[in-house]
Amino acid sequence: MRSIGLSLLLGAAVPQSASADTRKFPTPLPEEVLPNVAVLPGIWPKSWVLIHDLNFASILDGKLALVDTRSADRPLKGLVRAAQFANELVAPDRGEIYTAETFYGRLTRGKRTDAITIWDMKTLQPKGEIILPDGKRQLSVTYPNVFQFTNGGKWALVANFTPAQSVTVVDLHARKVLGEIDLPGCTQIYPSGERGFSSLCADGSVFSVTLDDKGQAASSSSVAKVQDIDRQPLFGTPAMVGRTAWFVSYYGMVQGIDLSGPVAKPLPGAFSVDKGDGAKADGGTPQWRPGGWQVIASDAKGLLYVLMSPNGKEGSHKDGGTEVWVVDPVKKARLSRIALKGQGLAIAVTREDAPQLIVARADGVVDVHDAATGAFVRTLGATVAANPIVITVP
Amino acid sequence: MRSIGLSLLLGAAVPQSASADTRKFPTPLPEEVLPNVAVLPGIWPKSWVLIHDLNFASILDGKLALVDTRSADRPLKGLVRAAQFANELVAPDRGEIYTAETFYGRLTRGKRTDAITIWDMKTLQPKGEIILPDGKRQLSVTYPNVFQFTNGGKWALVANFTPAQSVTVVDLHARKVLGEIDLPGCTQIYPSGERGFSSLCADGSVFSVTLDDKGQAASSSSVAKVQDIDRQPLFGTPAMVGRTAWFVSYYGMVQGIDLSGPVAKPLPGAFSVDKGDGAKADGGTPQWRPGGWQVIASDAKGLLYVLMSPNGKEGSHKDGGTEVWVVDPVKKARLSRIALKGQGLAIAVTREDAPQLIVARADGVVDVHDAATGAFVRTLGATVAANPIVITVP
Amino acid sequence: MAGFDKFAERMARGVARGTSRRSLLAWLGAGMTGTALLPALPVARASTHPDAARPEMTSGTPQDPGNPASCDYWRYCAIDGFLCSCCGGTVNSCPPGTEMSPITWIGTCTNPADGRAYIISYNDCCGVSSCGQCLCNRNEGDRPQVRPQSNNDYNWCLGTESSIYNCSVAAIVGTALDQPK
Amino acid sequence: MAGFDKFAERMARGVARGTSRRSLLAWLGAGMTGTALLPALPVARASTHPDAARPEMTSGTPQDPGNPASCDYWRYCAIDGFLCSCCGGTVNSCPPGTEMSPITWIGTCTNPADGRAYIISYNDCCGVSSCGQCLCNRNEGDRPQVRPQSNNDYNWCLGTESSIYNCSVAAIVGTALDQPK
Repeated sequence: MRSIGLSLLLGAAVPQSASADTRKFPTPLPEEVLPNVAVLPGIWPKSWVLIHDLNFASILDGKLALVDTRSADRPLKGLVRAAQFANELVAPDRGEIYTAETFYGRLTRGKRTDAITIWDMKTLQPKGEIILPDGKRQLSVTYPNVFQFTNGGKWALVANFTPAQSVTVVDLHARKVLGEIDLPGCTQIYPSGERGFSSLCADGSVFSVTLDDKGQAASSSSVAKVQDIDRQPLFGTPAMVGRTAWFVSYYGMVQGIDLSGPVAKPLPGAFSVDKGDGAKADGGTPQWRPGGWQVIASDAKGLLYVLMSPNGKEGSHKDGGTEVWVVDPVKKARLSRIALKGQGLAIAVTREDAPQLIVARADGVVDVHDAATGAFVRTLGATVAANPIVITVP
Repeated sequence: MRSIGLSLLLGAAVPQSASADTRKFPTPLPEEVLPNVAVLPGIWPKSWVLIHDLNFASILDGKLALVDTRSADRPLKGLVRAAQFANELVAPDRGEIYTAETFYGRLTRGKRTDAITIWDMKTLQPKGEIILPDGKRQLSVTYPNVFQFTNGGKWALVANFTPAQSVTVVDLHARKVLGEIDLPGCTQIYPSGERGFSSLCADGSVFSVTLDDKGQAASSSSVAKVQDIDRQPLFGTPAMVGRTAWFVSYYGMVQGIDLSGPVAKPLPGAFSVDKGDGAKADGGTPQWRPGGWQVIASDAKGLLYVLMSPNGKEGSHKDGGTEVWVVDPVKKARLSRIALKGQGLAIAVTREDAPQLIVARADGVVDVHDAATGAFVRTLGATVAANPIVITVP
Repeated sequence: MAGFDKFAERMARGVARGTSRRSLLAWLGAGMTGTALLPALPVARASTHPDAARPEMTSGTPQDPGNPASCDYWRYCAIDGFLCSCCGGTVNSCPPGTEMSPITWIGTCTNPADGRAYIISYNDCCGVSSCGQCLCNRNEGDRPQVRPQSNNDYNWCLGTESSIYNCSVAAIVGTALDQPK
Repeated sequence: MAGFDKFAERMARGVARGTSRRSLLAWLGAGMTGTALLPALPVARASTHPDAARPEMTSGTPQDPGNPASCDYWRYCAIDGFLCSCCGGTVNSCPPGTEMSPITWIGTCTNPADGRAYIISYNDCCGVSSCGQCLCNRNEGDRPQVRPQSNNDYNWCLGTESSIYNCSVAAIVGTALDQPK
């Protein structure tokens, strides 16, 4: 332990030692080792999630907050850059996070660069990047299904919007762009089959593409009338149960689409989240409807969680919800209702042995409920993100 | 006026026309011309100021807010980029704003570029840039005196800190860097003489440099014991009255430095802002001391305005103040005390015929007082900047 | 791929083609309009400063009632973003320093004074970072991204020199018929 | 310019030369320490989310009392910035993804448990944008920028790959004598 002549160094008044306290603690606290940067476990605990901070006040400086949902005192484990309407993917098997981002040479102007940045899950340091050509990446409020894996996670698909619509195919292993698939009139990317994807189209159809081993379109196929966009529009972000995407409509109808094969197959028997009891999801009083940004989630057992608001009306679908309704899509029945502590915007369920329902609220607070009982467990406060909008369970 | 078949376009329910109201207003509101971008007057009114928003939550996205201090309903006239601990200068005679900024190729990482950006005062569009070499620009919480004019405004001086200290000399007309002056142990830039500058040094001296017509140091000179940094440290940002820089100390002593000649000349007769009445600036109860970030301002008549806090103690000098004391530096007397509506961090006085005292508060609110009477005139609310920290009167 | 071309053709035919002389409506006619804006009224609450109260502004025209600095103003029925009226622009002009997006998302809002349904163009102002004032989100007529012309979640700073989003205007570009022509 | 060199020499001689094996203190000995941090407690209030309350953390050591997530914690007597304890780091470690600045501003704070004055190194964590949590500014012993080693307004993300500031730690690097040696 070194002592330093302080007044020469700092020119500040040096406090007097309190000798009584010094006797109580005869040895000073030890010097601490510098530099010192925290490292994360190689495999993240299952209570950890990534929360996307859109950061409205500076959209160009979006972030991913890595959050331990079981830690009320130290929930924030670190930040990953997610610049300018970014999107993210996580590959725990490779220990990598991928962000699709947009940059300008002079912050707001100058040369535009779109790129996928590869981050190490243990250090949160960048490992490399893949430049995306032509500055056409789709920029919008965070939709998970504009940046998706395919080909067993070896490739990524990036949605483009100029406003012409297309999908860029990227080989994450070789770190290069393979090609681009035009997709006029269709939007969002739902990986389908072994190597391909499906998209929802403006005429209500679903369109499926298979890719060859060079990333070019090998075949395509369309199934008509999957949704009625005027009367029963589906939120664009589904909850996945295996290879089935469960979508919910603005009015609470649940529609499954089987994505296991090369052609997306809508499942028969759409049903309402109010099925099985008297509370109406649409047309009743109060007018319960899904509301928020990420309004549907699944758990490991295949149950669905839908964020619901009693203030349903035209245009209410992004206003957030005050309850989560738990639905069994096999029985087509609602199992329970979970009252939230605030106005939720995004929900997700962890894959822990005792799964937790994570709720990102409009006021920036993140709350945690027991997914099985619905009981409120803890709040993380507004301590991880300015504008939490999407929750990713790795 | 064109009418559009709406349901086909938007698929939304079209509201019914209320025919009674239509009779009251037989003609629809006219179509509006697009695109349409507001343009500013060629010469800004004297009520307009630039307020630097450090933007703590995303420091890399700092901004200048152009603010009409006489408009309570539309105070914000536009924003100018001021990226990453930027600094700014305004040249109304040339109709230009200059920002000294720092960028990274990938927002937070990659290639660093330091540059002066030239903005048009009428359009707030960039007109050009001058690259600053070697990525050494001093980054700190906004100090106006790290980016200053010299040579009649034809050149700019940029402080560097790596932590080695130096000053880069830039020809704004020719848009090129002329040279770099090493400045070990000295900091801040106070333009002095016709073509030169002075700096304050860590031994309490002031050091003056004259530049030749190529921007190289021609001569230098030092005056010792200008300040006692231990016992009576001066805030680094002075108020200018002509070519005299008026500094105030942590304890309320006012020290003038004449910068009109090639060598900075400390003026004799430092005096306390409490001079002339019983209220003590230091040592009294309450303990009034200057507090805030930009704590001293001047008006066109040469009076000084000092932001004061009654909660003075070691370390209180950035906590903000609740009064402004008006001081005549010629008479060395305090003329009046102005009570603020909140905790001020930065003050400035406009050069209007009826000058206004502008107060940027710690809570982001900007208040306006009549400078002559001290009377509160209006608040602009927290409507122009997240973290207003420096006010520039062009 | 021929299949894709055919699909695009089918799409184009399925959507009404506009007759406007303006590129923004011509583009809308082709069924490709989107928007640049941001989400969610509730988020706006979290992002707006508690001391951001400001005096009311008006258009000065009885036929255009309400406060263009308030999210409740009639033209904002489908807006999503910072209101340019609070950012150095007006209800239909961008702040200095920005560039107005040439293409845009279109909403339809009822004017409470004359009872007419107006077509409102929500153009984004681009090239300057987030204005940060008066964040507002309303979603009357908003549909998922699958229908770009009816979705306000796209960043519509397209066709501009920079895609950086600053604020949004709400300009009158026509009146709506109750029934398609 | 010869005059400048002489001046630097005079400066160096006027300041105590440290004997630490650590570059940060060696550099301090040369009279050139600065800091990376941010200003003003009151600004912190404006920037901190009203719902950001969090449970108390402790060091677990009676000799190191207080809450490292609170601005009142004893080691923070001269800090200026986001507290790394709230950002994924700890009181003396940076969050993952950042790089710790090798040189730093040094303060001296009294530990209320043992009454000793400790030398605290306020290292910045760099390369990730503003953490945004627990902004804290205290200025005991802070002097103007003219004395870099005593001023906490510099961005001390120097000597790091990126100068982008994320948060600040407060590490014990020694105890202070009451009088110079």
